[in-house]
Amino acid sequence: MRQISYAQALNEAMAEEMRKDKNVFLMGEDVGVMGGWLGHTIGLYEEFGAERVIDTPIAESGLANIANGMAMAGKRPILEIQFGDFLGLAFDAVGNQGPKFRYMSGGELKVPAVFRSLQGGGFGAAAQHSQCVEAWFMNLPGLKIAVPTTPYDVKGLLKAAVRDDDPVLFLEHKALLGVKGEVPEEEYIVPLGKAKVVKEGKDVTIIALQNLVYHSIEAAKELEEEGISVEIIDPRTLIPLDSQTIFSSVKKTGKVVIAHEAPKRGGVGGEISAFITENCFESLKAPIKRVAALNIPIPFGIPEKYCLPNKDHIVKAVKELV
Amino acid sequence: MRQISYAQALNEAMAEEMRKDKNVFLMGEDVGVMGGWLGHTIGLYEEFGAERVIDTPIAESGLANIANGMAMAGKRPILEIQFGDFLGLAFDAVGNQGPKFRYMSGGELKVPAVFRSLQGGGFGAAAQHSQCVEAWFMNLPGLKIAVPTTPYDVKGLLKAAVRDDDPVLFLEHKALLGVKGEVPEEEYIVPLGKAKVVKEGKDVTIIALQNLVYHSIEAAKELEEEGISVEIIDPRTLIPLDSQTIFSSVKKTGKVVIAHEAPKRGGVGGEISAFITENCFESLKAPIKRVAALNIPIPFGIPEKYCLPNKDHIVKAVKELV
Amino acid sequence: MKYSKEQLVKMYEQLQLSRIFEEKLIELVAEGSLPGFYHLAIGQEAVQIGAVSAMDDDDYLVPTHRSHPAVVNRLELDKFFCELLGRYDGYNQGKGWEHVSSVERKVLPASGDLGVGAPLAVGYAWALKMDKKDSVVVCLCGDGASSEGNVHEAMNIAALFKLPIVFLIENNKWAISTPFSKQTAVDKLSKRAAGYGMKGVTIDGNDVLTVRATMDEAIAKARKGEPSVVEAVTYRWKGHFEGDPATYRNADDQKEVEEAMKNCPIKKFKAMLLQENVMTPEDMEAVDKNILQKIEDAIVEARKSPLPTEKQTVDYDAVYATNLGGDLV
Amino acid sequence: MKYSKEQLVKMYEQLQLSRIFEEKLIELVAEGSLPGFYHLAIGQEAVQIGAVSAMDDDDYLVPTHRSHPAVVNRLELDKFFCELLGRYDGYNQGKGWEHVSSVERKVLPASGDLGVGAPLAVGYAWALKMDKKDSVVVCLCGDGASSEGNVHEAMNIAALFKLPIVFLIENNKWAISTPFSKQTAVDKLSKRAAGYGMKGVTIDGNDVLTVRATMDEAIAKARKGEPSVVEAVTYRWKGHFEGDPATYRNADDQKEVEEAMKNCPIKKFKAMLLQENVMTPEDMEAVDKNILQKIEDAIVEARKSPLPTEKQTVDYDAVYATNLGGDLV
Ligand SMILES: Cc1ncc(C[n+]2csc(CCOP(=O)(O)OP(=O)(O)O)c2C)c(N)n1
Ligand SMILES: Cc1ncc(C[n+]2csc(CCOP(=O)(O)OP(=O)(O)O)c2C)c(N)n1
Ligand SMILES: [Mg+2]
Ligand SMILES: [Mg+2]
Repeated sequence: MRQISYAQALNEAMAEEMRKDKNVFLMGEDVGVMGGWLGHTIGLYEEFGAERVIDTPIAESGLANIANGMAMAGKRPILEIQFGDFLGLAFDAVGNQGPKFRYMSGGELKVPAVFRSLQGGGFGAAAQHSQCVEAWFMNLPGLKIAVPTTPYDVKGLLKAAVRDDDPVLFLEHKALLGVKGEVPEEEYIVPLGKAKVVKEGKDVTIIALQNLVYHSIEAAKELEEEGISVEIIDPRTLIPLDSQTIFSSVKKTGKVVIAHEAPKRGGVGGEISAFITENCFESLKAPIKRVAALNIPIPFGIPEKYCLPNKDHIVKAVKELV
Repeated sequence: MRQISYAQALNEAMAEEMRKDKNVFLMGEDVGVMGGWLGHTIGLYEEFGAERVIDTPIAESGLANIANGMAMAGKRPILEIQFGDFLGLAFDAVGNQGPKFRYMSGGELKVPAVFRSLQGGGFGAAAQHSQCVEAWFMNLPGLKIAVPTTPYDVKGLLKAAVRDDDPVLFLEHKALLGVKGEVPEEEYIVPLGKAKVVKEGKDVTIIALQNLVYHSIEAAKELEEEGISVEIIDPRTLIPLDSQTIFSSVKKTGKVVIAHEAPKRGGVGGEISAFITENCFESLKAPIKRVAALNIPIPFGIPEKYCLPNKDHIVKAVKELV
Repeated sequence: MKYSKEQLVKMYEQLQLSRIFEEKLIELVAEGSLPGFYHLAIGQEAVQIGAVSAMDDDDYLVPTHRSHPAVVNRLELDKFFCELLGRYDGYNQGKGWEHVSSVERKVLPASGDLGVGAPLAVGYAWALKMDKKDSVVVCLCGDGASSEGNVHEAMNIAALFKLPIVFLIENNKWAISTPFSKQTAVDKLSKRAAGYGMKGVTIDGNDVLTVRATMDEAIAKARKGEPSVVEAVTYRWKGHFEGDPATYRNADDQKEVEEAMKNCPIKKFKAMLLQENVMTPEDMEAVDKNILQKIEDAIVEARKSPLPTEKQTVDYDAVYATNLGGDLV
Repeated sequence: MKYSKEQLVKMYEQLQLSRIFEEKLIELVAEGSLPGFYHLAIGQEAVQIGAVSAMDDDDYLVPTHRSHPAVVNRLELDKFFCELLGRYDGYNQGKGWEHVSSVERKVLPASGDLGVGAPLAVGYAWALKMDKKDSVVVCLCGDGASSEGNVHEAMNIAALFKLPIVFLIENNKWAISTPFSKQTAVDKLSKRAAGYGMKGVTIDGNDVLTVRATMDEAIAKARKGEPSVVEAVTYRWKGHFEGDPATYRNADDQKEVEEAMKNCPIKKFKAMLLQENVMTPEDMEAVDKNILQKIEDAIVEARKSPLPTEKQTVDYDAVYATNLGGDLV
């Protein structure tokens, strides 16, 4: 099968959905003429024009509320927030407005907006340009959250998100933009709410998000050499969370490591761990470990590595369990 | 000892700290002439004047950033955000700016600002005026979070927060304003980071926040009649979290219920549960249960009760464990 | 006179519906029938009636928390009462309350957060423009709320993209306990408009015909892609919500209140209608009686509707339009 | 001439320090020594030098991401280079980078989020006023960032509370790929000021003496509690950051760039200084040489400093001022 990058897959998803449905369009800072600040929207402006690939002023909160308003009116806007970190400015709009309109209208309104953003570290870009922010939005009913890992998934999930009638926070990881993977030419979607078993195994379950999936694959190789068989699960979406797939793996292995790049305290690892304990307690043979960033702001430059989790942390956590 | 209300205790804490340190002052919407929209700041304007009890325009984000700037300049502002829900508008300022300046300055700057807000349900005030929002801010390094339950604690913790040199998010529960309790005349503080054993017991540990502490006390009475002995712990602050007190209770009982008013998914119950599992796995005799709001926006009016947790839910959860 | 007899009578009816409706709310609050907070616009009716009477049926309204006059004139009375009483047969199954909305009636929801309405309205207006619809959005906004960053971002973008929207700032001189003088140093909020390259005007919000004429023009311009800001100056007679004793108002403020009450927009309009022989006192009485009757009937009707049950409340189809199952853990 | 020879020479030095410093950054980026992104103000120096030369030592600067000219003239060169190189002996232990700050030097931090600097600066100015200090805060802000809600909220509050602050909007006509015409429909950003009851002026930002004179006056007024907005119009010669090929600029834009480069603020100022016999070519050469030498020395010095170790990075005392122990779980 052809191999394309995460960035290309993302781009294709938007292009295909825009071709298919004239109500779909893209807006955000520098998404148009420039083709995105990391080149990930290149070609869309040329194909769809300034009315459907809209360069906006710098106004995250206003724009996210605008997207809600557009969606309410029947449009399916994809709003790009340039860095995940800036979602803090749009927190109310993304978390507290869009997701509540439907319920507060007694089910009359719907808000099919997608809030895309590039999150994560790996560029040494310091505390306000490097964060993974999914956990900020986990306690807000009405929202859905996707955290795609592979080119295949980013394409399929984004298409699903665009077609979904609810607001979806769609967090891409910027360190993955260049990663290549198999993506079919044919149309497909990846439904929201279905986890992926990245690799089967029997001794320990690793539930990993985004670039920690890649670290986990490396860790698994190393562990396998020592005879430890690891199963890796990528939830792909956090709301809804595919508890079936997670629970059945936990029931098999009885041992769990959860790995994400956001800080450990308050990260989604807590929710996933609690959920497993609540539902699979009898199967657990060891404490659930979390591998995550330290609870400090992300340092600038090279020292970033002292803060963020990597393969070695995963290997260590797994070894502590077996 | 004299009994005063939560609102009065809160008020006294501010008055005392303002008398003690001229750098302390209060600002926010309607905190001055009106004495707070729920009367909780009455008398402060009269005593300290318009320069230290400042009625502001309606601008949560700007104000929270302003408080950061003031704090950096050596002031100790207490900024009131009228409803906890509106902290979404100030999310960036409270979570992503104030807490990071110190680290990003290499330890040169400090930001001793207190962001006070009244959160929670009980008034039937619907999805955007009733939320408990502590979990929104749990994944942000550099911030401290207090969630006082009693008149004694709200006073002692607020005084500690004002004297703390870091930004503190101080979330009062509005349904507790009228609750009375013992508060000494003499000066005292309640240090951040020390949980309180509300009630000792031996069969099950309930870790509860704010008004769920009161529900837990009621539940404990009922359970005691059936011979179930319950220990209740109020963490009082979430960052730092007093793991010692929690862990030693868990080691004693081996059974845990965590209760908070915010929605279950993504609530701080997840973090606390994961933390316990990680550290006290050997002691756990049963799954950790979470009692919390449903994952729906809070309904308007009377039906609010179908969404929020109460004593009965706690009783039920405990019984499932023993 | 610029307006036909029919139009003038209509405005009278709309003003009186607003006033009588809110007076009824006061009664209902007093007797304990209404849960929650009710923010009355008594004394400010000319602003919103000037606006709604200028709007086409296909134009959209974005209200605030103090928009009964506009909203009650766009909605069906009984379904609106149901909503305020939290009943399941309300426009929003009793879940909307003061945040009531109705797509059919082109009333969009009032967010619980001040200032949010402005960008929401801009988004809606933008969608209308994309669809080449001829509709305009009229976005209400308080003087206090105009300090919010969202309003700035919204106005700038509306002007930049030439969207069909009118920002109607209802300056009632108060934001809860905070007088206008403590909200901003500018004398006229309409001056903000120039900072975005839009037109802005400040008008007497207690004269319904002035508001109407201004809104006629602003809406017509908006329809052609020229958004603008209209600041209508009025006064909040009562407390922030019904039941607020407004003790934060000092003696000078009280004098202002009295002045404002003398300057009642409805009284003024009535006098004009009588003087110009548009209506007789008997006509008016008949209108008023009819309105009161309708309101009372609607309340009786609304009271028959049940509160939402637990099942209707915990309804994931009302939370998610694409319900992917479970409680979306 | 309004300014003394000494003052004029100082401005020349400041302009040249800015230019030569940034040219050195280009070299360092090219050779791969500098991590991260560097936003150059080459061609815009007159704006910030006009401002910093007008500031007292006790006045505070709130920079943005494109503020090397202002910042390099307030900081010690070697400690600044350390910071940009991410070394532990930098102003902020290498943790600040382009967000460098120094309380001693009265340079406040530039947030990673656009627009945040405005309310931060307002808060600082308010604290200064409370303490009855005589200092003023000069808050830099880009044309693009001025669309942010935080800027609106900040300006309104500054004007309302009569705070000692000048908002200096550096309009370089671009925000990354977005030209000014796509950010707002207003022609002059200074028109925003009137919406808050403040004074606002738009000036030629390529003429350092115009900026200086305007800032002299604005700062003097701010010191008396009259905040204002100064928009200085200039042009961004280069890409958004060093290395950005700026392919989003079309042929017309390129022409604008060329025009702007012809209109170099330093060249202009030099010509004036020569013509008015303030400096000779030899004087200038000596100044330039001296600056270059200092920069090179500073780089050598900075390179001797180590990167932060793991322990220095994971330092909870640098996270919390009241460190309550552990990792504050
Ligand atoms: C973001 C936000 N901040 C604060 C509030 C609380 N609040 C509700 S109404 C109000 C005053 C609004 O004043 P104004 O905009 O002038 O409208 P008015 O009440 O005068 O109609 C305030 C502060 C809110 N609902 N949302
Ligand atoms: C809140 C926020 N949104 C977006 C960005 C990304 N960003 C960095 S600089 C920039 C353009 C800023 O333009 P302007 O304010 O004109 O400053 P200039 O770069 O021209 O100096 C953008 C969009 C950011 N840092 N913060
Ligand atoms: Mg008002
Ligand atoms: Mg610019």
